Amino acid sequence: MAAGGRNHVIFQELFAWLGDPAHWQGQDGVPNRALEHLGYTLLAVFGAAAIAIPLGLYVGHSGRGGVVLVGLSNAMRALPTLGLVTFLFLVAGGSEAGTIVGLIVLAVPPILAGTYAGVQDTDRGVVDAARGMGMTGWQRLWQVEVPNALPLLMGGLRNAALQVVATASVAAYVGLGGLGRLLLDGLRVIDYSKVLAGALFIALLAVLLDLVLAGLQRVIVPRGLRVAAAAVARKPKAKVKPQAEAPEAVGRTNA
Amino acid sequence: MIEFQAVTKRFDDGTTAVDNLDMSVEAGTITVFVGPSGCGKTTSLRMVNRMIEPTNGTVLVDGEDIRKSNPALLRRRIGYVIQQAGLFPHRTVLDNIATVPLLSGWTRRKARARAAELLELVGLDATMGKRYPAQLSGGQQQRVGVARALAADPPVLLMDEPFSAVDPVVREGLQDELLRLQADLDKTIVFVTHDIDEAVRIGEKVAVFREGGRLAQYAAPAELLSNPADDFVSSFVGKDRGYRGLSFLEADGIELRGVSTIGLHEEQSSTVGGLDWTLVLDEDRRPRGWLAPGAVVHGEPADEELRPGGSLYTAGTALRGALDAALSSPSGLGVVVDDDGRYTGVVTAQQVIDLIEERRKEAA
Amino acid sequence: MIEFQAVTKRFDDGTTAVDNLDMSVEAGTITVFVGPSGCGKTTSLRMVNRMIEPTNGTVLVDGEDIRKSNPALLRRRIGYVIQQAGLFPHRTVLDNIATVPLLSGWTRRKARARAAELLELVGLDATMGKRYPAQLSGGQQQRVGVARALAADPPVLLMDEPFSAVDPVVREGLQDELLRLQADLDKTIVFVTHDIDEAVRIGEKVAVFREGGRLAQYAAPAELLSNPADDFVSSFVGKDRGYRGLSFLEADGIELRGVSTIGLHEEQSSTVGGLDWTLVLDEDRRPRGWLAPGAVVHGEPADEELRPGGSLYTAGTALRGALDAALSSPSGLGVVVDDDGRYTGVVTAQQVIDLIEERRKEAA
Amino acid sequence: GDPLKGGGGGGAAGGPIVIGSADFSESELLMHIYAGALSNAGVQVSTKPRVGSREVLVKALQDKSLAVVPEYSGNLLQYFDKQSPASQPDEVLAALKQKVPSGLEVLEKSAAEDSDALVVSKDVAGQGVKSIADLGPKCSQYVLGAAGEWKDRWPAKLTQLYGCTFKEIKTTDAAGPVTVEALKSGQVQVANLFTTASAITANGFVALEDPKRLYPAQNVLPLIRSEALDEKGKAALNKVSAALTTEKLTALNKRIEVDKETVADVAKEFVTQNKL
Amino acid sequence: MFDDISRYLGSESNQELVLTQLLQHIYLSLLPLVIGLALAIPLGWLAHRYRAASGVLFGISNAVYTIPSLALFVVIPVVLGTQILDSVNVVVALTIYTTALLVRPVCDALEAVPFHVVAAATAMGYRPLRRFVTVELPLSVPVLSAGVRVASVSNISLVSVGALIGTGGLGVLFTSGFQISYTAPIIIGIVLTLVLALVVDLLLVGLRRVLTPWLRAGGTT
Ligand SMILES: Nc1ncnc2c1ncn2[C@@H]1O[C@H](COP(=O)(O)OP(=O)(O)OP(=O)(O)O)[C@@H](O)[C@H]1O
Ligand SMILES: Nc1ncnc2c1ncn2[C@@H]1O[C@H](COP(=O)(O)OP(=O)(O)OP(=O)(O)O)[C@@H](O)[C@H]1O
Ligand SMILES: [Mg+2]
Ligand SMILES: [Mg+2]
Repeated sequence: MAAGGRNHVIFQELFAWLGDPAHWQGQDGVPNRALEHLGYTLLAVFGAAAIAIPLGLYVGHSGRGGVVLVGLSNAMRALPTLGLVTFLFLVAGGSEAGTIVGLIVLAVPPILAGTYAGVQDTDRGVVDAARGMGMTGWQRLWQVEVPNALPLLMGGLRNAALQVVATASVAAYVGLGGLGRLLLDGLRVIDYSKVLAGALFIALLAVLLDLVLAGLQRVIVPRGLRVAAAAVARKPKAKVKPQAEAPEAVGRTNA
Repeated sequence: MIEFQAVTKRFDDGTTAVDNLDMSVEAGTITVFVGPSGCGKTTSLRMVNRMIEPTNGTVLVDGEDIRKSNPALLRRRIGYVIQQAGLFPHRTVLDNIATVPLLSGWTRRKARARAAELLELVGLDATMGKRYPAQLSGGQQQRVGVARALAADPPVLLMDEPFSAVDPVVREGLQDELLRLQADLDKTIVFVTHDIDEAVRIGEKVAVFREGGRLAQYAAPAELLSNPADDFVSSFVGKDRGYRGLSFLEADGIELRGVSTIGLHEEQSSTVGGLDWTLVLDEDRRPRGWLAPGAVVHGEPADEELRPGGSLYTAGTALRGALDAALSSPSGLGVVVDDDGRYTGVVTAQQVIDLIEERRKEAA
Repeated sequence: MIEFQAVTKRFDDGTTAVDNLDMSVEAGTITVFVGPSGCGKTTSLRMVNRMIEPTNGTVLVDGEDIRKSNPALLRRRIGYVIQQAGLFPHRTVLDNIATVPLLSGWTRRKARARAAELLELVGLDATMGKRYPAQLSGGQQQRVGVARALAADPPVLLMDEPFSAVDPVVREGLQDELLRLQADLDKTIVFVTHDIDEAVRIGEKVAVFREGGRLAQYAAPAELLSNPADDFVSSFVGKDRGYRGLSFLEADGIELRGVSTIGLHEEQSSTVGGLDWTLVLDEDRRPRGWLAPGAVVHGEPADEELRPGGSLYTAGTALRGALDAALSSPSGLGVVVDDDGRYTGVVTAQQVIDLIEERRKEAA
Repeated sequence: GDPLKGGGGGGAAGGPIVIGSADFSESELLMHIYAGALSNAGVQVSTKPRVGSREVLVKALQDKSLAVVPEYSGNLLQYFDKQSPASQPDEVLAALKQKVPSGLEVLEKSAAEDSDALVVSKDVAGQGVKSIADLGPKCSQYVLGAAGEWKDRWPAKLTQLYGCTFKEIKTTDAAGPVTVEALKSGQVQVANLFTTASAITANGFVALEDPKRLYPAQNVLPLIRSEALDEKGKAALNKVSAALTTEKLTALNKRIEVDKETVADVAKEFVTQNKL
Repeated sequence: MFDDISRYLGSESNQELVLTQLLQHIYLSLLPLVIGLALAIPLGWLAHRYRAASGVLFGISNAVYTIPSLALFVVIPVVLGTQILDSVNVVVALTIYTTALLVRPVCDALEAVPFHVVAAATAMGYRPLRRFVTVELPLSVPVLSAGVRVASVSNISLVSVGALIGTGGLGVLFTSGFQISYTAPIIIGIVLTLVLALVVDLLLVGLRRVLTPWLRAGGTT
């Protein structure tokens, strides 16, 4: 097929692009764009976490408003990134803040869903026992529900991070920096090497960030939970996967 | 002591889970709540530590209305054990046990030391302390659950079907363990189960609940089996209750008889025992089987000659074992052994029946 | 007929689930596999319909090596019932039952008609046919499971703990139903359970497995209880085996006695019965309780006067019931009733013991 | 139309021909005007607004996704021949006709011109900057905001003509709101906008004069794929070019950008009024 | 703001524009959903059946998810040699995402089919393909439908990005509104996207109900 030969050329061009030192320097260079991209991502993820984690913990712990919350956060997933970002740009009079808010809005649902599901999924018997032993509401939240929610909560956070890394490239459309510039600018002049390089680095950034968060997850998720998950997985007939290992269960979208 | 005074619980959806319950649980005893599913056992239990608040009526613990105490503080004074233990999966066994002491403000060091003590008390190895719950078997988890409930030395212990998730053999071990513990600790224990066998085995008093959360009978197990209050109770306690009731009849007064015996490794020249059955014992005088009347043995009795014995009756235990030993023995003579399993005599079914009849007459 | 010839199953992870099994299951009988958890019962069973292939050895069904038949076709000729019934939740009861006929190419109409027939055979109402499995109780689901397995009229039926998920009362009903069905159908049934009571109740032959997948004993239930092959079997069949063994002793020859009776609604002027116990019957002559010797009754006996009766013994059934009736009765007199539950007489424990002794002597 | 053939409307083999536009509103307006004129001339048309930049448009004409797009003579020439010195309208058109790749062709130019222009904020203008020549020496103090592709086309020529090298070139968008906002907020001091843009007067910006013709003449004209249009169609488009003037175009832009009138409606009205 | 919106929608050509883009949006988001599901079922089955395959497949689908959609939209014509404005590009890209998104739910859904039901089917003499189609697949619908709903929402929101590469859909309203600093079309686009997602979601819920009559009968699988 002709595509084979064409692809060959494209990848040659891509390597040439990557080899050009001009693409690695200055404001438009890959390192700077990657740092900008990382910056937006962290800002958005932290911002979303600051909203979604307390809210998810509250709703999960108190059991109040769960249905409304789940419905709302599902609706938020349907928000089109491009529409949200352009709208907020215009409303915020062109400041970057509008766009960051857009990214935060997109990162909230997965974190919220993960946190809420994590608290909800904590074994009812365990929570009951905690209550029966005389733990107060706060003690139960911090000593039992939060530690048990961590696997799903971190799953939600990882989803959010992946999503924001991808979405932040669309934000280049309203003038933000980041690796999305390579995509959009490359596209305007049909410079496929540039586009491919952009895609490559965004994917790379996503993978790296996910690895870092996975590492963080290993550190903060109590060992006992991992042991428990492994014990479930080992049972030959219990083919059901432990929740803790399936953060994707909360669903993902991308941009 | 725990008192329920005209306690009723109606849930929001209209279900009456407990209906006008009036009973008191004596201090220092194991009281078992038993009954079919949905009859309000759990609800009654949980009203004691205010996990559920009654709709009407009053619950007193040691004479004090529990509504007067702060729920969290009340609960720290009441041990609580549930099915599948409800252990914290994210904490080690030792930290699980130390939970209530830590909540009550003990130092971590002291709480851990206490936890280690309790681990031993419930018969677990000290090395288990560092494991996580998922690394224990079901039975071990239940032991940890009990240890955790005992950690702050609460006078009252609530146990909701604590052993129902483990298999029958382990379960019996746990029941024995609980009885052994209680002999030392003398707690006021309320134990929920839906298994009548467990109830009569463990309880000093048994409360049978019927659907709709009403108390059908509250009595000692022997009384329950011999004298069920009504058809519901009698059908609930099951059809072997006559036989099972023998578990509560002491065997004292039964006279052990003798039978001719031979050692397993003693050489026998020819016919043994003539017209009677002969019991074969090993070096330690533990029964190994019977030789039928007129059996001819040269040298050691061969396996074909040896008829397997029936169940063994340990002297001093309840009549149930004695009757079964007699019924299951090929000779009709139930073999009686001491605590070490050594032969001490035989009994017949006739003796057991006579003793039962005698007791019945005395009671009348 | 099913034959296992030196059959061994080793799983990939090295577990030996079945070790050199040699046995044959007679045609037209119910054979029960029993043993502790993990002893290879399920594995043995599933090698019969090639759900699991043996590592070594040969399985023959009706004399034919099953490796010679296509697995799917073989399975359509072998009914299979498992715990929780394994019904298809997405199909109606009728369609569930019609599954194998449809697979075998019957027309839908014919398969449905057959299914409706079977529904009746297992004692379910025709209206149940349109329901989904989730709309049935556990016991009803199990009946549908049995009906489904019987649909294509297979000569062989494999049942893996079919009744272990339902509660004891329903379970006994299902066991009776199975025995009733088998009396008509005369299938070759292999039945797996880990409940020794169920095994001796249902099985014409019982195979006891021990850990590691070895056959410990293969015998008729009465033999198993009275003559366990070794310590493993005797501890597995349990400590009440003498009493339980009475289930296999017929009661013929036992002589019913009489006792003074009064009707529940008959007016009594004063003292009843003098020194003896009096049995109270209702209008249908069904026993309602006992009046103690010397009880004073004015008018109808009041509830306080009426002592609840013991378990009832249905005339003609095994001795076990007779002994329990006598032991559980406050009067020491076991009440005997006919199939309709009407009073026919009383027996004493003494009579039962005498009969047992007599039988034992005859056997010797 | 049949969405499965969404991109296959290059005309010629029956079916409607597709008219595309670049991703800014003036181009969209012209697209609608062309479409109106062609359909009045009996040609079956469909439209594909906001396809992207010139690079994308040309590519789309070549791979037969599109048949007609509105274009600007100078920039188009620059695109096909970076070295071309032509800058006067007729010169540019003549050069363009030669350089257009085979298969494509440009039709008659209109009088309407919409040139790129370097625009400065009021502040900078206040320092006496009226033309790019004034800006030249100070360029290194300023940040320019322009679309991504500007960087690839103009910096060398700008340096050569005016000795102007910006401190930084910030990528914004194609003379759209990002660029305007950037200039307004001071993120950039110089921006690349179009001379017909209503934002210039609205915000008090000043479009710098271009005495040395950095940007060549930018007459509006249709770029087409030759085989997609017959003579009748070409005549219709030439009629449009004859009717357009810079003033008219600026006025139309204002109605869209400031009064937020609908592009298609504005175009339709223009077509009717001018009997195209 | 409402004035703007009603003025915008007052124009007939705008109505026509919105309607065309809405239809295009539906087409571009739902076609990939259908194709993606069709591809994900066999792949999910592989993952369910073979542990090793599940590692590989889940790895790939996670990796696919790190590629931003914009990049995929742009790269696909290069790789496939399709026309640059062809809506096929968006369809292919979204199909890839949908497949990646659904492989795990399909696997989970098959795993959630009660083991004993499958064993019973085997024991009754079902051959594997027939068992899969008539037993496992219908029973996996409840779990699978949750995954399909997530995928439909995701697709509907992603199609908008296609506006940046010149394919239609409601995204066109965002770019054109943005160019002239006009929020009315943007709001209309956002609202229509949300409504579309909601309607499709309701349809999927309805479809699930039709496919699982036994659940309505009061049971749970
Ligand atoms: N929170 C609740 N809301 C409404 N009804 C409830 C609630 N908790 C329990 N019930 C109902 O109250 C009744 C008694 O429940 P409870 O849990 O006390 O029964 P139980 O005897 O412990 O049964 P089991 O043996 O099944 O544990 C049941 O009918 C149950 O359905
Ligand atoms: N697929 C398998 N792979 C590895 N080991 C298995 C497998 N299936 C069963 N086993 C092991 O083989 C042994 C026998 O299992 P089997 O299921 O036959 O026991 P069982 O007697 O039916 O027990 P239960 O009463 O618990 O049903 C067990 O040790 C079990 O863990
Ligand atoms: Mg309960
Ligand atoms: Mg089994």
